[in-house]
Amino acid sequence: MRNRGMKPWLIAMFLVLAMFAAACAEESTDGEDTGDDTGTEEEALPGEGMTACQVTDTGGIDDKSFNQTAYAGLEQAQEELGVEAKFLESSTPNDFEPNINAFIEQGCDIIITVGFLLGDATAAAAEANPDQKFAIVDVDFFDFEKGEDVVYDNAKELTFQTDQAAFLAGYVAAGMSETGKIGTYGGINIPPVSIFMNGWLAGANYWNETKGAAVEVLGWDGKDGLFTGDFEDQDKGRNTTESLLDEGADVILPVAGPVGLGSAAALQDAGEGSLVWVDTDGCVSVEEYCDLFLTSVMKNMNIAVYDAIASVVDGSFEGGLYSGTLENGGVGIAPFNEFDSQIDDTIKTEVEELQQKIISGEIVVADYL
Amino acid sequence: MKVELRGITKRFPGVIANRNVDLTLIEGEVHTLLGENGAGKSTLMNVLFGLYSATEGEILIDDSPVNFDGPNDAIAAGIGMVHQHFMLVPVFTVTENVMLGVEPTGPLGVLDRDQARKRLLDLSTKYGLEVDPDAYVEDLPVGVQQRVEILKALYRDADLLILDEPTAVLTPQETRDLFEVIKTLKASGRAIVFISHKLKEVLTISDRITVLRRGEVVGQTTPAESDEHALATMMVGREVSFEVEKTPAAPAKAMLEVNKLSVLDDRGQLAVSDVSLDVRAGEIVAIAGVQGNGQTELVEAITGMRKLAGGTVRLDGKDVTGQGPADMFHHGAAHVPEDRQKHGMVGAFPIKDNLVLNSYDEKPFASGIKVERAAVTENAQRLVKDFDIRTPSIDVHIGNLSGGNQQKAIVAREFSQAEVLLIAAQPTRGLDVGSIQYIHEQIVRKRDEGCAVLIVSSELDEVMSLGDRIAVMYRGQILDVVDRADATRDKIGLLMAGSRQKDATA
Amino acid sequence: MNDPQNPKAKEPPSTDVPVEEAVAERARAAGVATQGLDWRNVILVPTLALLAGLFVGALVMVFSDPDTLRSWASLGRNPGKALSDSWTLVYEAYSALFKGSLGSPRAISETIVSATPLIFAGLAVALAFKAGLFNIGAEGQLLVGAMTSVYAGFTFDFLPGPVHVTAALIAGFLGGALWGFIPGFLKARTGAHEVIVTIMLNYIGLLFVNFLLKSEIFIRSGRTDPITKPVAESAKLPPLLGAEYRVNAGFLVALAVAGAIWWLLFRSTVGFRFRTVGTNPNAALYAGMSVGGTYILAMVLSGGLAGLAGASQLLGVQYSVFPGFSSGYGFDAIALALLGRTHPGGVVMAALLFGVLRSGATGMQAATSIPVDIIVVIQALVIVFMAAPELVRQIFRIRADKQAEQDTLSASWAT
Amino acid sequence: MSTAAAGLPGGISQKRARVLGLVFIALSLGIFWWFALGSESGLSSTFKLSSGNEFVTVPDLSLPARSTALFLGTIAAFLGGLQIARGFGNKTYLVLGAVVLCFILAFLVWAARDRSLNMLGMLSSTLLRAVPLTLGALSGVLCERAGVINIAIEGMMLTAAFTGAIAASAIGNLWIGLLAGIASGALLGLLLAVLSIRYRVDQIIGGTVINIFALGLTSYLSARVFSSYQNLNSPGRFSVIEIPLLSKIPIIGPIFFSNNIFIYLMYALVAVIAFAMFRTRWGLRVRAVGEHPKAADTVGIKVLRVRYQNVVLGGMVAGLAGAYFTLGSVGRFDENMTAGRGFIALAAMIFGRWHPVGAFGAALLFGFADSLQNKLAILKVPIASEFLLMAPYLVTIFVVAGVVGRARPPAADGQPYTKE
Repeated sequence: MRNRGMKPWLIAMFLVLAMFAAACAEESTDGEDTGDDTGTEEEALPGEGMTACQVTDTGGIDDKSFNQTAYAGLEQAQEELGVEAKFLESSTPNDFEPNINAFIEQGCDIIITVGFLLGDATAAAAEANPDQKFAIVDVDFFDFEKGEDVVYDNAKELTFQTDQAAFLAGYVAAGMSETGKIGTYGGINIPPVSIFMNGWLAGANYWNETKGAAVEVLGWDGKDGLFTGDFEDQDKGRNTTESLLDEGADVILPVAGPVGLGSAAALQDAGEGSLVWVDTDGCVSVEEYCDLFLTSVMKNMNIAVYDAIASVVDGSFEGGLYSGTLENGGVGIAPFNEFDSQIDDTIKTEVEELQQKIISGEIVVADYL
Repeated sequence: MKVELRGITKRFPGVIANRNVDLTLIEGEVHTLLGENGAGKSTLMNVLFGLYSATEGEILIDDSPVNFDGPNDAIAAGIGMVHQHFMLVPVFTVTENVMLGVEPTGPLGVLDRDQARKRLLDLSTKYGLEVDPDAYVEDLPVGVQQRVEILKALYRDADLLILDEPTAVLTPQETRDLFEVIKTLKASGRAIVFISHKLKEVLTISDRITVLRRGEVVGQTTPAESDEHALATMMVGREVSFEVEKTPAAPAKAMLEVNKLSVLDDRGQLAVSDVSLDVRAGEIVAIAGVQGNGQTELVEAITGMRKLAGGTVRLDGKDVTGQGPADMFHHGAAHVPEDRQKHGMVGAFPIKDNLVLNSYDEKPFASGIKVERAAVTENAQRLVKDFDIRTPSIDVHIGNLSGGNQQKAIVAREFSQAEVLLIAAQPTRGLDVGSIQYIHEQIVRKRDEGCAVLIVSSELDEVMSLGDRIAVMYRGQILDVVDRADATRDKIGLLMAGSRQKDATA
Repeated sequence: MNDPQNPKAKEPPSTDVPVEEAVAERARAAGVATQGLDWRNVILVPTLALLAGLFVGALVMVFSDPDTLRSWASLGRNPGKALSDSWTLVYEAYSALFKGSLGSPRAISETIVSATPLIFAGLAVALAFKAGLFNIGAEGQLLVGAMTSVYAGFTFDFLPGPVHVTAALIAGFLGGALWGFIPGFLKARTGAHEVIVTIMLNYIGLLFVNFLLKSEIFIRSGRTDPITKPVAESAKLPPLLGAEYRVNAGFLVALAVAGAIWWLLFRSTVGFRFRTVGTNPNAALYAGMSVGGTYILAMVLSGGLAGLAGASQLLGVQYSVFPGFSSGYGFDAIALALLGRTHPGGVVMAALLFGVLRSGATGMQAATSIPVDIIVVIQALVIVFMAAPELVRQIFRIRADKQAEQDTLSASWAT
Repeated sequence: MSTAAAGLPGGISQKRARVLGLVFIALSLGIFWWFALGSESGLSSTFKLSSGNEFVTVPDLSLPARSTALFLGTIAAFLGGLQIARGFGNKTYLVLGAVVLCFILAFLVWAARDRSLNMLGMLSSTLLRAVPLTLGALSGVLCERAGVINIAIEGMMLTAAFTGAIAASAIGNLWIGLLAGIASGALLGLLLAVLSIRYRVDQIIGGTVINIFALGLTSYLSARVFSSYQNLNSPGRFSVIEIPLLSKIPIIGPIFFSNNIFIYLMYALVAVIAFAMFRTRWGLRVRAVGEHPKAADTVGIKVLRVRYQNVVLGGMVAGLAGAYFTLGSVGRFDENMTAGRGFIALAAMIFGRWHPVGAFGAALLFGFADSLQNKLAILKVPIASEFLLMAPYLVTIFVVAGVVGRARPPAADGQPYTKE
């Protein structure tokens, strides 16, 4: 009896293990040629021996969007500069501070914290460790109590005027909408999210103003709107998107990292509508849904992050604000890819013109909210 | 059909329940297993029914050995058992209960209720076991539930029917009805095993009697060759006197006055209606009655464990209606509960804590919210000595003691605290004769100290030997209160069956 | 519970005596077994459970590491390599884990910081356990407690330091207590099963807090994302080793509270009542204890302790509440209560152990890139082994102890 | 309750009936106050009822907001009055449903005033939201009817979502993924069964452990595996199957018959389990085991085997529910993606009184609350979505507290069975 009782439990345990082992082992043969080629070139790269470390927000490193784009910058630096890239995932906001501290202990040359929510933790760490270099994505340090901007010499603030690019996308979407309704939703109502939605709304408004049309934006009114509450629950993204489709929106901008994949699934099943992806060109990061992407509002974090690392490598690092704009290529819209043929040339030209007008300051996004 | 048990021994970890038991059961015969609580009767029958497997020995049916791997095999071999605690699913109908396990089915395992219902009705008519096949079991009175149990066995074509203490829950009238059914079954060629410790019943119904003591067969006899006294001696193993030595009562003023008390049971039905009763200092009032006639609810209501639906309770002249157990305790009332494991003790606590279970927050055991551990220990040492509780230490968990010693511990706690009133419900249930005698002595001693004592018992013998006055409960009412001097077994028995005094004397 | 058909009701079984005699026999065999601390029960089983957990955790690590798997795949060619690779992987991971949690003053400080809210939360669950209640709602109680605490923390800033901290802690206690009161009250009055009610209240609490986070009262000025105003300086728990380390006075409060709970449970009449109600509510009723009242009090205290967990985290570490403030402390708490055998001392030890795992896991991931979630796996395994001591005994072939008392909590949902 | 009369069985339910009647009146007043007075007169609410794909296109339904609300409020008030005056006996719950429906409809009319609302879309999204809840609740029904409490539904779903995704991606076949998901659910079911039956671990603790274990393991493995092998997390999804003809029926078609395989499996399972549980030998025995295991044992039913079998079956159904997330809904696994729906499923099971059909109904109600909150944000209704999301949890508390009538679980639910 004694030993017989053990069996089902052990079998269960081992079956689980075996299953995963099988799944992983099988893939590991595929992955071999891509995974193992570091260190083949022996030529010394400038960043050899340095480490660049990324702390993610709660979305995970493989979110096809936010964290992943930033990490692409690290990987590029690893490849081109020879620095070692590392990352720590934060599963909850309570992990931010320990994760940053763990990297400080590890002696990282630069710590890149990705996300607005890491702002407080990064500011505290930057203040406490003046010798440690930081770069933070999406945060412009600001002291609300004193009402003044804050700058740390050891922290680079990488921000992006994504509303400029979203403005263009909103304009195109308004032009492409057949129902006269376009939609958007966000993960959490925080500035780096709502700035997309502002641009989207402003672009549609601009379309209405110049064309005398009445395209309605569902899910965002310039202050509040539709939010899923996190950057994780894709099923909720799907649900939200279905609601938008039901109410007639046919071009949708999800600003919620991987949650947007739920939108793609919803659209695919519904067989209607199109999406505008964010952060990176959707046709590159989520190829399988390329036929759904009208375009993407690109927030080139990878470039900014790479530049920050490069500046550490060549010693030119300095703290302060970097703002990605249409002008400096920090933001932009992706090619229309599979939709290219469906879009009127007039719209394409208008977008070109708009882009120039925004760069020149003739059009200010906020004016059209 | 002939069933033989040969050399059956059943061991549980650390204890032998049956030792080398031989038993032969033949058709057309009522074979009684007689023995004290714990003599191993039920265990033996559970072995025969396939619920336990015997450690040693074999079972033969019609001279060929069989091996039962579970009740299924026993049922298939034609053995049916009516358990002491009914094995019926309360939320199922009678039909569903009867067919459970041997369901007639159509394609895909779909139940054929009609077929089962028809067969059930046939059996019910044939043996005079009247039931409504579509009633839910939980709505049926116990007597009818027992009929369902018997039908369940018959439905499975049982040739051998084991009835485990079937009369414990029946009134004398219902018992007579049951005996009629048993006779019919016997006449139809079935073998019956009748388990009991009630000597009179045994002598009435049996064809053959086997007596078990401490797991062993100590004798076999027939009603013709034996009598109550001989059976009792065989059962206990020595001369027993059922008489409790006591002097005539010297009742003083009424300590407990219950007036027009009504109580609901757990299902919201009226379990006690309009009961009035008083118990005087220095006397023992015994409440007799078949269990389930509201005694439990009555005691729980008096001791404050159950809400009253109406009426008043006065203790030592004070109105204590609606007060909780703690208040009753403060007024000097003590209570030995009916179910000691459920209510009387916390099995996982050491003896010393159990001995202050209801006085833990009183001086000297507590000051403020601090427990005075020295006082608790001192109290335990004293009580263990005074009441002869056999335990290696006062730190042993009470759950590890034998039933008799557990009951002694509860008696010790309550008797040492009773000042005005002592209530003891089924004080000797499940105990061996030695413990029974000891507890009876203590009860009488308490009376002689001037305490008012209220006993509830479904054992007629106990009621007769302890009570100075005997109150009989039937269907939630007290039919009559009889002085011991005027009480006879017949009179009390008839009252227990619900006949009023005037009918009884007629 | 009064259903006569209920097999759990401890009516005298039909086979009364054999069982009783068996019990008596066992008592005799046990000799003078005491209620005191049986070392086998208190130390050995948890230790073995932990070892078993770490071992299975190691297996999971080995079988999910692509490189090690490859060497296992070529086991035939080079059997030694598979084993040595596995050993290296596990050794590196666990040594990074322990270095990350105990290897430096900062690491130790972080370990204590992680352990502090766990002590409170573990005590919360353990206390309820003792009264026979399974409080799965520590998570929600913690959040609500954090909310009330943060409110006190940024509102009563006119109070002097020590008073303000105390007030904020008490506010946290009260908030959690309020959230604990609801299931206690419902259980006492209607018999609603506390497991269901507390699970539901976790979600209600979370949603309610999310709502409050966006409200005018709580939201930090200038922010649109849900985050509360920070607590005032005077409400912060003072650091123990200077501002450089995060370890703060919350730890001392936790130890003191653990001591107080121990006294309450084992030396006071309140604890006697809790334990009686917890092991045999029928006997408690018979002995004149108010069972319902005890449920309410136990849940209020339990919720309060969970609230303190939130308050200590808030006032000592985070200083404001935001979504995701409580990251599964409530579930850890269940593990802690089991691992600590529902004894306050055990809970403190277990919380420190979990603190080691939690804070070390970050270092482990940074050094070996093994994801931190492995510690959740280990924790779950440890509870499995703790909850099924028989399993541990079978694996390690040790004798059962004689007077084990098994808490049984699962009764029907609606009784 | 000091007199015997008040305590009589009839008295209690009569009192409850009165209270319920008052609740109805209160709801009707709510309708008048918020929804009728809250709608400016002259506005109308438009409900879209067609997807344009049916035989006949149903025209949009346009209702005058205020008078519709007044009408619905009057019905609710009338029913409330009747309830107080004479009660509805065993039809009380139907009436309760009707009043709640009036309230919800009035609310929708108010919310959609001067706007349009795609009713069809909302109903079909309700059904979709209900899929994992229903399947999870069925898992609970299977286990608890046999007397084993299963609060590990959440963990089983999460694990199955993960295994389904990884197996379907690795092998490139969705059906294999589905089977793998079901198998992993069965495995965890077996684990729960072994813990609670063999080792007699408290069932709630056992379930909690499985939940923690599943969350930890899937998070760990997804972080470990998916970060380096992203192609292992792209299983694809089951596509929509339109049932010929049926899917073309107006209103009903697009809601019920134009969905993916999971919905149809859900219909089938609800029907099959309901039938099997109450009409077959298997069901009778399972229920006997859950109500009175000892009685079942004495008639030769293998109690432990039935429990093992049912818990494993329950695990499989929970596994199906989990696979829905990755293979039916989004086509990708993410940490903790079940997000507590296993617990709502548990609530649905209780709300549905341990009956498959009841559980389905409850799941629909919860799904409705879920899909409604998105609509409200789009319609810019000034009600915090948090409160809407709370509704299922609050309802569950009311149910277990017996406010809406006491649910009665299987008598032996949660109790280990030993044969001595």
